[in-house]
Amino acid sequence: MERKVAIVSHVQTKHSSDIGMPRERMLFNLVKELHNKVGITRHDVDSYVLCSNDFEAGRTISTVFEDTPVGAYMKDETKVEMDGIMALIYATMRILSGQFDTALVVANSLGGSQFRPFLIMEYQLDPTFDRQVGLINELNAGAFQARSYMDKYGLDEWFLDAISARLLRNGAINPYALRSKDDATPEYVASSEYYYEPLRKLHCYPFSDGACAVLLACGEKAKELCEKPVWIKGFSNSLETCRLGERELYTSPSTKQAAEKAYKAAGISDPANEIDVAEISAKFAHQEPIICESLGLFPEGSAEDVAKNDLAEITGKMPISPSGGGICTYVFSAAGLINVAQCCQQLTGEAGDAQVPNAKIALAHGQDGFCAQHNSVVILSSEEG
Amino acid sequence: MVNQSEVEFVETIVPMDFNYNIRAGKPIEDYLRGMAQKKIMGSKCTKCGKVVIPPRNVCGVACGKMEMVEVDQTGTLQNYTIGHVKITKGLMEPVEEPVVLGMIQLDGTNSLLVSEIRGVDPKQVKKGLRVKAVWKESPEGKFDDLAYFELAS
Amino acid sequence: MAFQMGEETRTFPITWDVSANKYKIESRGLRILTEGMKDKKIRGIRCHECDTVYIPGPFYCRKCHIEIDEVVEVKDTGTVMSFAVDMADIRGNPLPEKRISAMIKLDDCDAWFIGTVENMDWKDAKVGMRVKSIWVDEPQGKFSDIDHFEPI
Amino acid sequence: MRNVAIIGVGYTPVFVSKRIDVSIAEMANEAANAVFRNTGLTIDQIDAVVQGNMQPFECVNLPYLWASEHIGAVGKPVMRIATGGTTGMTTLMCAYYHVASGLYDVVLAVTWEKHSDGDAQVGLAGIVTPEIFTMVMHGLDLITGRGMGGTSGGSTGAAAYQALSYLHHSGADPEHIDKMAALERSNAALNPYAHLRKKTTVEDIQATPFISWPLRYGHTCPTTDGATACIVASEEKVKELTDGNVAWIIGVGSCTSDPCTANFIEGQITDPAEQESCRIAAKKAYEMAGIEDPSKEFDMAELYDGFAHQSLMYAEKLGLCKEGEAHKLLDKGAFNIDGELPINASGGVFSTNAIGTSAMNRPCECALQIMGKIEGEHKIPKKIKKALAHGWGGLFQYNSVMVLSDTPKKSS
Repeated sequence: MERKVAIVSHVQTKHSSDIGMPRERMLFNLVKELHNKVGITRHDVDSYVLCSNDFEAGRTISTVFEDTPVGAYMKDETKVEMDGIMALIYATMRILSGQFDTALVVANSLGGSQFRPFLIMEYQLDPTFDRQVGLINELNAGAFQARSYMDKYGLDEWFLDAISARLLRNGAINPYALRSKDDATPEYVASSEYYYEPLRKLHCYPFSDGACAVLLACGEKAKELCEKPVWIKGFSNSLETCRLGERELYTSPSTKQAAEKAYKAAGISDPANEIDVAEISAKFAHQEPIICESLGLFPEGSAEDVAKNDLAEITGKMPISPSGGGICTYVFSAAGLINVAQCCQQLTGEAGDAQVPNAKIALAHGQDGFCAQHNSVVILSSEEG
Repeated sequence: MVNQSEVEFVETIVPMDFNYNIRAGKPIEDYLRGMAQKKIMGSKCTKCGKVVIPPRNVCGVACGKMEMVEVDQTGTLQNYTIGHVKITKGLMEPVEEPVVLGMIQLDGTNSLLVSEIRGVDPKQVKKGLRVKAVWKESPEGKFDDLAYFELAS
Repeated sequence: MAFQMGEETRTFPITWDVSANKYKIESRGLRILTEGMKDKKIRGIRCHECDTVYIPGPFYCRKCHIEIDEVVEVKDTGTVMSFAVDMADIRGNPLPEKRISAMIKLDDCDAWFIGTVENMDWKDAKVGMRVKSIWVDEPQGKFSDIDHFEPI
Repeated sequence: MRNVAIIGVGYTPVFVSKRIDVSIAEMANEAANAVFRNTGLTIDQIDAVVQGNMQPFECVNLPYLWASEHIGAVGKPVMRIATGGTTGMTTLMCAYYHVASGLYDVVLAVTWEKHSDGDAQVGLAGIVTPEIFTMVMHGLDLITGRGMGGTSGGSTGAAAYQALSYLHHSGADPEHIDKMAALERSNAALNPYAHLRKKTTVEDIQATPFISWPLRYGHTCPTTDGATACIVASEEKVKELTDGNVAWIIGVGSCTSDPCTANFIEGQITDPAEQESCRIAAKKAYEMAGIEDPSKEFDMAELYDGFAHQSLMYAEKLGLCKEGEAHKLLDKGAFNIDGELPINASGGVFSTNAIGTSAMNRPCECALQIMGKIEGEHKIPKKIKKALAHGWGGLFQYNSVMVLSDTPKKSS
């Protein structure tokens, strides 16, 4: 990369199961908050990359009424219809090309109050087979994935409870989180009801309303606009087949492929030691170890050890999702971008009680599809390097 | 920030749904014709030899063309879950009796087929069980002609 | 290079359940407009920065990107900025009656509203012609309180 | 800035109203195969894949998750773009930025739409359904359309306002729309990848009924099933993988205004025929491409015209001629395939509209003309050095512009 790209600022809503306002108002407020924080107006932004989903919005071309509230009137604008982290990746490429100096990435969803996320997921199935057969849904697919991991490494359900408990406790110190419990224990999680065994209610993501905006700029511009830019050091993404029956669900080859490229770009050779904190988009408790292991942050099949030794705690050796992750908040279309925002807080020392001491390099992850079919990885650093 | 209570909005419901007719394509058409004859059709890659269900005409762009093959109706349970809920039109509701769903590797195939497993106590379900297909009495060339799987004796 | 289409394959019905959505629509501008119509008044919102008057009033000005809330009353006469004469439905089936539906810019505002223009031959309709609102006798605070527009 | 070129284009074998034989993913596969056949490349040489379509037309959410297997994207970086009518061009632009960023060298873009799997009118109505129902809650009479706040004629009705406003400001007559329509349909008759392929006269167009005066049934585009694939590459890879006969993307620009039709709730303040966002997008693309006088420098243009008047309107907005001049040039025959500035030699969106592909087929047609690889008799007889492609969409608010050339820009 000849040019450098950094995150100038980021804002997110207080995520909620019902944010109590129309989408346009939510976006307008969000972007105005960012403008005020940085001290700019909409005219200081060259390019807008939006991210939302037509089926969640219940509207063909979900962005037709989103452009003007985010300030894109008479501006360059485009939409990535995937997880929000992909919009950040696209915006970064646009700046790298040299054509734009600044880009605002905005992702949002009213999946908590306006629509039914399970239905959004049903629409993702192969309409000529799985959607017709009608047996697969997001929860039982997740259960298959959890079972696959347990069978592969001979684990019982305890590690799921432990992961959810840790995340719920983390959620309690994240002011933006939707679900949280400051004294959550594995036993507490295990007392929630089963959906599809081995998955219980508290192993699954809650439906969230919310939005996130991230302002990117080329290096020089970023330094002008803020004191502590967060540098984008590397990113990539990859995809697996949509056929659940043809995937090794206990692992995530697409995450591995994406991570390899992102690490290479960022000059990371030993991720477990070099990365200080990671925000993982896990919609279910078991996805966290599957993704972390494919990222090379933990050894394969180590979920139980990680939990027993508190390795993934904020104070642990490899803090994972200090924000509470997908178990506390999962904003469809924006989850990955929110992870980026959370990482930025860590790198600029603004994470409050969730602060990982001396965090310098962070990893944000985003996913799409059943059982994390598509995975994206972004490496961020507090140092320009 | 605007105070949430100051925001005035209406909640609008659109009292209609939009209907579509998705074209099946040849491999799925053949799969359903197979169903009518109580056959399970998969496709086999002419290059790498992989046999998969649901059938398709290409094994990814990188590999070969696929041809239709009939596959065995007996297989091994490789993965399972016990459902205490069901999801209808995106809404979750409890089920009266737990449902066993399995991912079955039919003999000779390289993919797993998701199906309901009946006639087995949920507590006894485990990986490696041998199961066989059970058909509706008069198949009509529909997906649910293959009704469920049961333990193979 | 004639292309031979393959054998027909079946179709599956699927649905986009838009009825499952609970759309949240900002409604202050709509309320101000329709409430005013009860008294045969048309009210919009003005941007205090650029003076654009919107009807129905949004909560923000999209040019200035600021919050706006100044309620203003506009006239019920206006100018036809463009129009169309509906003659057939979207699939080409003729409508029983031709209908002039016009984009009308009411005096003192910047917003274009679609309204039906009656009491004139469609062949005489022109961009730029002046029209006035014809109200129903007993307005109820609804869009239908203006029955139609007529040329002045 | 890195130079980027289109090195190959692949279409589905036909663009027709109903592909009864294949599924959506299989149709996308046909286009991917075609581009590999045409370029001699294999999927292994592709670094990343960008996909685009308008998902509510087929009711498959994030269809890249399903279709990627059919276009060889598994195991590769994938991006999905959706921006309404401009989706095709913004998808290609995304592929362009993949390469221009310096991160990728060879990128495949695939777009598709299979309208027969759904109902295009439903898909379009889906843009503003909640707003319409909110209006109904406030007393709008949806059946008679009388009074204030009426709705009429779906997208044709909305386009009719635009058409009339354009006619009023330009001084063109409704007959000029007939003439443009006949020209484009006749061009389409020469293009094997066009959908409506019938040589058409002005009289044929005038024999069709008016839907919303001034627009006739014969002024509207069809709904089409089809897919398009395109490969873009960096300058180094062009040297390595091709004989150098490629089409360079030397300028890109896109812009959005506000919804200038059917903005029932927030109030519509923009003339749908104003299209300021088109001027801004064009200005950006021209600056980047070093175009000083667009009315002289282009050898052809492919404009996005869902309705026949839009070719004339956008020719003016894009600066191909002065305001109010397009219909005069049309009368002089300048827009004919053998004219000074052939417009929509392919027959345009007006003759073939698989929406996701429509805005990508514009630059693809330009590229094929530049490379001299046009299959069919719509080949423009002169050498094409610079070509202009345009895309339009949303509630009349999105515009995207791409400038293509037979030579790369001098590296800066």
